Amino acid sequence: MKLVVAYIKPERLNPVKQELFKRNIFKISVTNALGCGRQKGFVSAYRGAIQEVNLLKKVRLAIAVTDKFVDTTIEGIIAGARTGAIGDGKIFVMPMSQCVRIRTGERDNEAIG
Amino acid sequence: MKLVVAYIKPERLNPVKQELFKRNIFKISVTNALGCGRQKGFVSAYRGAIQEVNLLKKVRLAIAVTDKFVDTTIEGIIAGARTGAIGDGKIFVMPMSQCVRIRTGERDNEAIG
Amino acid sequence: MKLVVAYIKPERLNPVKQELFKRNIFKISVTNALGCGRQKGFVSAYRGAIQEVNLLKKVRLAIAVTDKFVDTTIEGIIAGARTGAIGDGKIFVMPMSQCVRIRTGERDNEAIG
Amino acid sequence: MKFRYFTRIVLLLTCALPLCASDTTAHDVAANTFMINNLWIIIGAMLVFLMHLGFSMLESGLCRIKNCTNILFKNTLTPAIGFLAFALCGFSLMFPTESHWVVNEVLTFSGFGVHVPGGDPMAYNGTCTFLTFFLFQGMFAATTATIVSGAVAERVKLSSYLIFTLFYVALVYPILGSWGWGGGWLASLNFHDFAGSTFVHSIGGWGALAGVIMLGPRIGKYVKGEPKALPGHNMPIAVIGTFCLWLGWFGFNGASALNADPATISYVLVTTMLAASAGVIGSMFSSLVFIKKPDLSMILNGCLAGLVAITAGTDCIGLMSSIVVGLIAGVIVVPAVLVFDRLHLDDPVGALSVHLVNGIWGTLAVGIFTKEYSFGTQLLGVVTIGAASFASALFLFWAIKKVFGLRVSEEEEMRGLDISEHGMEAYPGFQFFSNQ
Amino acid sequence: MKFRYFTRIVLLLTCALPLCASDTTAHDVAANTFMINNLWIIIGAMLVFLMHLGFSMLESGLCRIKNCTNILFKNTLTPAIGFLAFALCGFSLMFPTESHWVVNEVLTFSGFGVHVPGGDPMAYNGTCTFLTFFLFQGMFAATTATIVSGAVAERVKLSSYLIFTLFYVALVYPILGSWGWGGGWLASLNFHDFAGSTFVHSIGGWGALAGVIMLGPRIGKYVKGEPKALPGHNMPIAVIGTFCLWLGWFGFNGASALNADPATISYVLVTTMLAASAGVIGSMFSSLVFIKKPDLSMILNGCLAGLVAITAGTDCIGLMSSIVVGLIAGVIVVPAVLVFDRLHLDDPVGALSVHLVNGIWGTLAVGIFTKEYSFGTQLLGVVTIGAASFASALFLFWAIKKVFGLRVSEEEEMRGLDISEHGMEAYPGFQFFSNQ
Amino acid sequence: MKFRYFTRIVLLLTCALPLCASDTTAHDVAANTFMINNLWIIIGAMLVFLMHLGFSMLESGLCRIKNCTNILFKNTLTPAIGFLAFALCGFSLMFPTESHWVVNEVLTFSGFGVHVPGGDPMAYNGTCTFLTFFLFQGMFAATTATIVSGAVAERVKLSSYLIFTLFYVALVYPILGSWGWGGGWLASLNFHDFAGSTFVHSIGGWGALAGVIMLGPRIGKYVKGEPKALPGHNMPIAVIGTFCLWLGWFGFNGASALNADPATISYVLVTTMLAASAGVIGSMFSSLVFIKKPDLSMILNGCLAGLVAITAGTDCIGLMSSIVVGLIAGVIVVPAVLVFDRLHLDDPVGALSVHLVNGIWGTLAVGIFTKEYSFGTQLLGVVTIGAASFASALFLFWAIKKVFGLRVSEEEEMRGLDISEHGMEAYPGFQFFSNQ
Ligand SMILES: Nc1ncnc2c1ncn2[C@@H]1O[C@H](COP(=O)(O)OP(=O)(O)O)[C@@H](O)[C@H]1O
Ligand SMILES: Nc1ncnc2c1ncn2[C@@H]1O[C@H](COP(=O)(O)OP(=O)(O)O)[C@@H](O)[C@H]1O
Ligand SMILES: Nc1ncnc2c1ncn2[C@@H]1O[C@H](COP(=O)(O)OP(=O)(O)O)[C@@H](O)[C@H]1O
Repeated sequence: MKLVVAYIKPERLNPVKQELFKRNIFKISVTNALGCGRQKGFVSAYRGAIQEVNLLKKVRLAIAVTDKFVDTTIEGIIAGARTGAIGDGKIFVMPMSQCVRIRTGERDNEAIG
Repeated sequence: MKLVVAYIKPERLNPVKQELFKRNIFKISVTNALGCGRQKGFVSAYRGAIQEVNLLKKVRLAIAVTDKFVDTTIEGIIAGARTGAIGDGKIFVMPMSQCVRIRTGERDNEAIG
Repeated sequence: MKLVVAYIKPERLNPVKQELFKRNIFKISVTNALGCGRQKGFVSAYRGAIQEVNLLKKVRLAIAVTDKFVDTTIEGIIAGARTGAIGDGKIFVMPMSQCVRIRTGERDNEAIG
Repeated sequence: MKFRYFTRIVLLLTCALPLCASDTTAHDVAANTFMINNLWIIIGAMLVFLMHLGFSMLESGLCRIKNCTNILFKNTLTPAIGFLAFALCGFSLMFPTESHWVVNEVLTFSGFGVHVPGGDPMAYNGTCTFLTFFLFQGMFAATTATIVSGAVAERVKLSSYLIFTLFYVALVYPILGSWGWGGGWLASLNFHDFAGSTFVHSIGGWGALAGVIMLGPRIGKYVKGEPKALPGHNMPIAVIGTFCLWLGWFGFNGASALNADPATISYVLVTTMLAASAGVIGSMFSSLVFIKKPDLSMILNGCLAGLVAITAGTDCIGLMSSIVVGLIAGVIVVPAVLVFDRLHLDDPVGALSVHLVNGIWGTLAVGIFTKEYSFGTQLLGVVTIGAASFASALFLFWAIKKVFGLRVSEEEEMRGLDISEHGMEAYPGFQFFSNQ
Repeated sequence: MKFRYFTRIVLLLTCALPLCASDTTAHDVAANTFMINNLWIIIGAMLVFLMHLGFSMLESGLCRIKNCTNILFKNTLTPAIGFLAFALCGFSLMFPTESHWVVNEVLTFSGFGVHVPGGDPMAYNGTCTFLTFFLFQGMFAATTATIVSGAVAERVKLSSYLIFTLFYVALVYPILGSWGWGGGWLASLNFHDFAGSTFVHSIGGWGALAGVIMLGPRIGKYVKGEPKALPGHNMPIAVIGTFCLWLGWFGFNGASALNADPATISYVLVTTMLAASAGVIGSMFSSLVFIKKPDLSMILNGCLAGLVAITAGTDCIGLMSSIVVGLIAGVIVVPAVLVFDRLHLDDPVGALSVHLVNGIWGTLAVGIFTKEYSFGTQLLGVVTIGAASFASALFLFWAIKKVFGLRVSEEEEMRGLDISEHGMEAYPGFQFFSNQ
Repeated sequence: MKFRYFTRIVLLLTCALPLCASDTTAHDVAANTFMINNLWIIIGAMLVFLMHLGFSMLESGLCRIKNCTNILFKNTLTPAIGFLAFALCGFSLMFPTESHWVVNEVLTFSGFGVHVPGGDPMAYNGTCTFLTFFLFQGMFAATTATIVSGAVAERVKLSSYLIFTLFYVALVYPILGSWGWGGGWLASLNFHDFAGSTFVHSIGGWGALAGVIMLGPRIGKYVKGEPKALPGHNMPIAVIGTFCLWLGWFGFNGASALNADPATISYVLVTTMLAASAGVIGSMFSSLVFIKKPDLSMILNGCLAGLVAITAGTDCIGLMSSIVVGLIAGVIVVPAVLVFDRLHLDDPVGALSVHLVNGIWGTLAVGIFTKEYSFGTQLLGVVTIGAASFASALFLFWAIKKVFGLRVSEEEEMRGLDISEHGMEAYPGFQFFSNQ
């Protein structure tokens, strides 16, 4: 099993969700995040004083999937999140050793979906 | 070492904390999250217009533990979070290769607790 | 590749960012978090009633790096975050099996930086 | 039709001037006095209206995010229901027409609906038209229900609260009010409650107490008997609320003179301002002593405590004494909050400590700080009005509980009334921790 | 120079007193009446000013976080631009000097700038000084533009909106207003719009409709033809806004009498309060029926709907009828919102349903509920003013679109106008989900 | 005791009417004039009170989340402490009883506590009762301290600020005020400051400057000499604050006439409104020029700048000139903010640029735009009052620093004053980034 984590642009969340739904991936967890990357942020001003905004608003997705779903998931995320502009974000895939459904106590493959 | 990550219902946070404390697990990190799963959300309305709320409020726990504590941790989370209703959440266990305490620079088993 | 996750004190975020920048680590994702650890929180009061604040404000950093950068990253975080007081936080390093840049579809080492 | 109006009025005036007979003039002078008095009472009514905004903000600010929309909804409906209920029924239960009583000095009723007496508008009571008086009284009436609203917040069913409001404003408040302000038996005994420490604030406070008892505390408020903090979610709006109340009180007390006599209204406004200021200071020190820190919500309560306390005697308590009255009110509001909390009477906004405790204190203070009014009579008023309003409120809540239920389900309460009663959030888009 | 003033005035007074000739006295009595009337209109002007705070809060509360600063900016500028534009041009287009018309009863103009007529201040219109009248009218004028502001929010370019405001307040509102309040042809036909259901609210509402049509809906509002919810981000400030409007309306309607006659102003305030209360109640039930839940934003709209509707006939509609007028206004505002939504007329705050629909309803209600005014004339006024204001607004928006563009770019809209137009956030530090 | 009152008054009136002697009538006419004047000043006092809500919201909105409760606490205490301090000591230092001076035209004192002069209330100053005057002045006094509050926010110790307020309002403001409004030497020189550009705003502004200098900038404000942005956390409440101040200013300026003379008060309100509007417009353009974007917080400052500037000459500056005065005020407020920032004078809310700079500009503008008052005298007033208030404030802050310390510890400042001084948050439950 893998945990697929992605940082994407906030306004791409809905398209990503739709693309994942199309691919039968319905279970997602989402967190608010800020990111700093190649897209280096901008210098703003408030009352004339400099304000370096180098943490841009992002959204973090976490999706636990069985190994064979990893590629579909990545593909779905890319399909929804890619705009081609800098700052589209990253996907990180991490090994996961256990998965438990709290409600039933089911484990691993039974619990993941 | 493992990182135990759990997405639970927000109102179960306090019970979970208590169950973990009982089991001598005192160190937890918590993040606000939204989740979508089998509990498919609801269709609400604002001024008569449709509002599909399919991201429900959840809380994300992250608990780093040594391997032998993994089961106790899972059990504690389940004890606190289970209501039996859909949406109780999931627990994901991920391998962790290092752990460092920033204050002292201690590593791994010394740092984790 | 590894995902370095750190929970630090919010006011140390800027120093940490600077220390990482010095070490040529520019890509970071940040999330708001609450933590409970040795720094056991405090008992406050509102209108005379007890309010146990045992979840303190923390910030969660996630930095994906190639294996050889792991130590530099840890060192940078420590340089920026250490105050010597309890509650400075923890660093967790997790194995990462894939990394994808959404914009280009590049993978792994090409995608990480 | 603005501009056209003028010409007519100019004509009227120019016609009127040449007459100049001193009879006419004397009448015109009286008409001017009447206009000024009337204007001040109109202004007072608008200021009392502002208090509804004050209550809305104070109460929603001191409750949790998840119930904020619900409180706003209740507080927007309260003046609407309150005013209509008072207009269509309450007024006629409160103010006897031509001194006619059904039961002498205890019960009056002159029918449902608004009945504007005919004839010269100046004849009604000499300082304002019937409708001005009606407007002012209607604004007052609705405040009584609002006081209850804060105390029962975060767990009461919307519909049940609205039904309670309807009956409390249409029946209980006016009948009890008629005993004093309608010229009933308490007035005959020389009971003095200038602007409503008893008739508005205590009646509201007793209603609140009944509600708190019948509902029980919010889930999570008492854990193993210990009171826990459930902090209010928005301090700036709580402060907006307090300032609106403070400002509105100048109309509440000032226009209760029912005339704009310079000596009276300036006296009333100064004592009001002194007592409120002293209440703030008193509660700051009290907060430092009792809870070891300067709690903002406590000085907001302290300010209101001072205002409630001076309300009964704002026209007759000495200037220095008004500082004392306010100071004491501010000092006692803090331990009062703590005591109610220890008694497991869960009152999210401190309505009991502010309106009930200080409504009583203020009414008694008239007996203590003035010569004209006896402490005994003041106490009698406190006790009888208290007993009657508490009993009525208990009965109302009991009846509503039987018929409709009073409290939302545990699940709804945990989820918050905003989602469960209204299907909407107060701050969509904002992120907050929702584990409380 | 405070204290010094007194002595002079005291001298003046003590000089004046001994004369005591009844001529002098009669004049003084009239001067007092004048002072009171003038004072009430001044108070009215201040209350109308408060409505600008009301609109700011209601509109920003009912929009999304990312456009909040922008709305606040527009609403702070609106009274400033509106008042100056009206002062320097509009006033002279609205109120003929010495009944002088350029085109009889259709167009008047007496030059740019503020021209204070000389002579006795009491001569201007008998109840207030020229400048008091001017202040009151200036405050009114700016509200018309504010109505548009809410409907076009979240997508209109700041500069384009400001230019629209400038022309609408400097030209359209005053010319149309002169037909009624300036004593023009509608006034001659006995068209009755006491405080502006038509002249303020409908003109504003038609402007809003033109804006909504020219701009199109917000991105994401209609997905495959289905209206989607884009919830307002801050309910407490929306409630603050509504209460400020409600309170301000007492001045809007009350001081439109242009005198402080006790019978008139108390009547006006009571009908205003009754209609607003009934609007709240009506919209609550309507909301329960049409959208199956008690929607807070709907009862805020309902309250304002009742107020808009009573505005035309607040002086002449019966007390019970005013409840009916308000109730109907509250009931129809909810389906009106739904219908506009189905028509893909995207109006974030419900300005069309409140000001346009109920401006029309209120004007017609005068013809229905009173004997003095004919339904036909009322309808004629609604149609002609409607056609003229809608056409002018369409033309204005069209011209601005040609020259400057009306709408921000898609990217700017997605990012939010706060960042893209102002480079700042409304709530720095707060975390919110920004995927809407 | 409402209803009972009537009957008595009706009796009084009906007794009074038949007399009809023209002596009596003349007296009654004067009594009516007195009532109206008194009423307007009462209204003015309430409007000035509203400014305290304005300051609370503006200041808390323009500061960071972590200090919000603290600012609200300070601003709730300020009117309380200010009013009591002025009542018990300041008033008697400001207004000489029967023109009695301790040091001629420089220092007066008639004892601690409130001493209501006996005799005919109309005898005190001919337009209002002693207590009305007292109330109005008391409300004014407290605003001076509030101005300081904003400038020293986010780092000053609560207790030290409160002590400063106490002395500034009890001693400094009244003594300096007596030179002008008490009829002292500046008044004798025909120095003109109608409603307080100098006596309120400059005195407050100089106090703020002293505070800013003694405290130093907030941590993180200047990094390597460069000013950094520490954005205010809540724009809607900053706008609420500004509108409350704007509205309150109509009372501040209007009732400073100390009578309700229609010509005077309408003139004052119109110039006030024109200058505020022009200030908004001026600062918008200035903001576009100097900082290349329409900054909301700058137009809020611009609005207040226009208001501060017109305050001195609101009764005598021409209508068109008042637009110019406001426009210039709005234009200069933006570079003023930038200059203070470059000078490392850290003023979170722009109090120096608004109150100090424009208090001076407004006072001088009287000398420029009118014939009656000389520029030289105006300048003399600016300089002497400036020197005296700045020196006193510096001394006060220095003394408090010695005895109690002025500033919270670095750790407390980083954590935020809400937690460290009050142990509570302003928005419990909301999530925000707390790394600033
Ligand atoms: N190595 C990394 N570790 C953690 N987060 C990253 C990393 N690289 C990118 N991110 C996240 O992805 C976001 C987009 O990355 P960025 O470099 O700006 O764009 P792109 O991937 O299109 O070049 C960042 O804001 C950050 O949140
Ligand atoms: N595969 C998954 N990946 C990420 N998060 C998940 C996954 N499955 C469940 N979750 C999280 O757990 C929450 C509860 O899951 P849900 O399927 O609704 O209930 P249950 O586990 O009781 O069937 C979801 O809202 C989501 O936050
Ligand atoms: N085992 C753990 N699992 C998850 N988070 C942890 C763990 N240990 C520490 N943390 C995080 O680190 C923060 C600081 O830890 P704490 O024990 O208080 O200080 P220190 O590491 O200096 O002893 C905690 O608030 C929590 O967010």
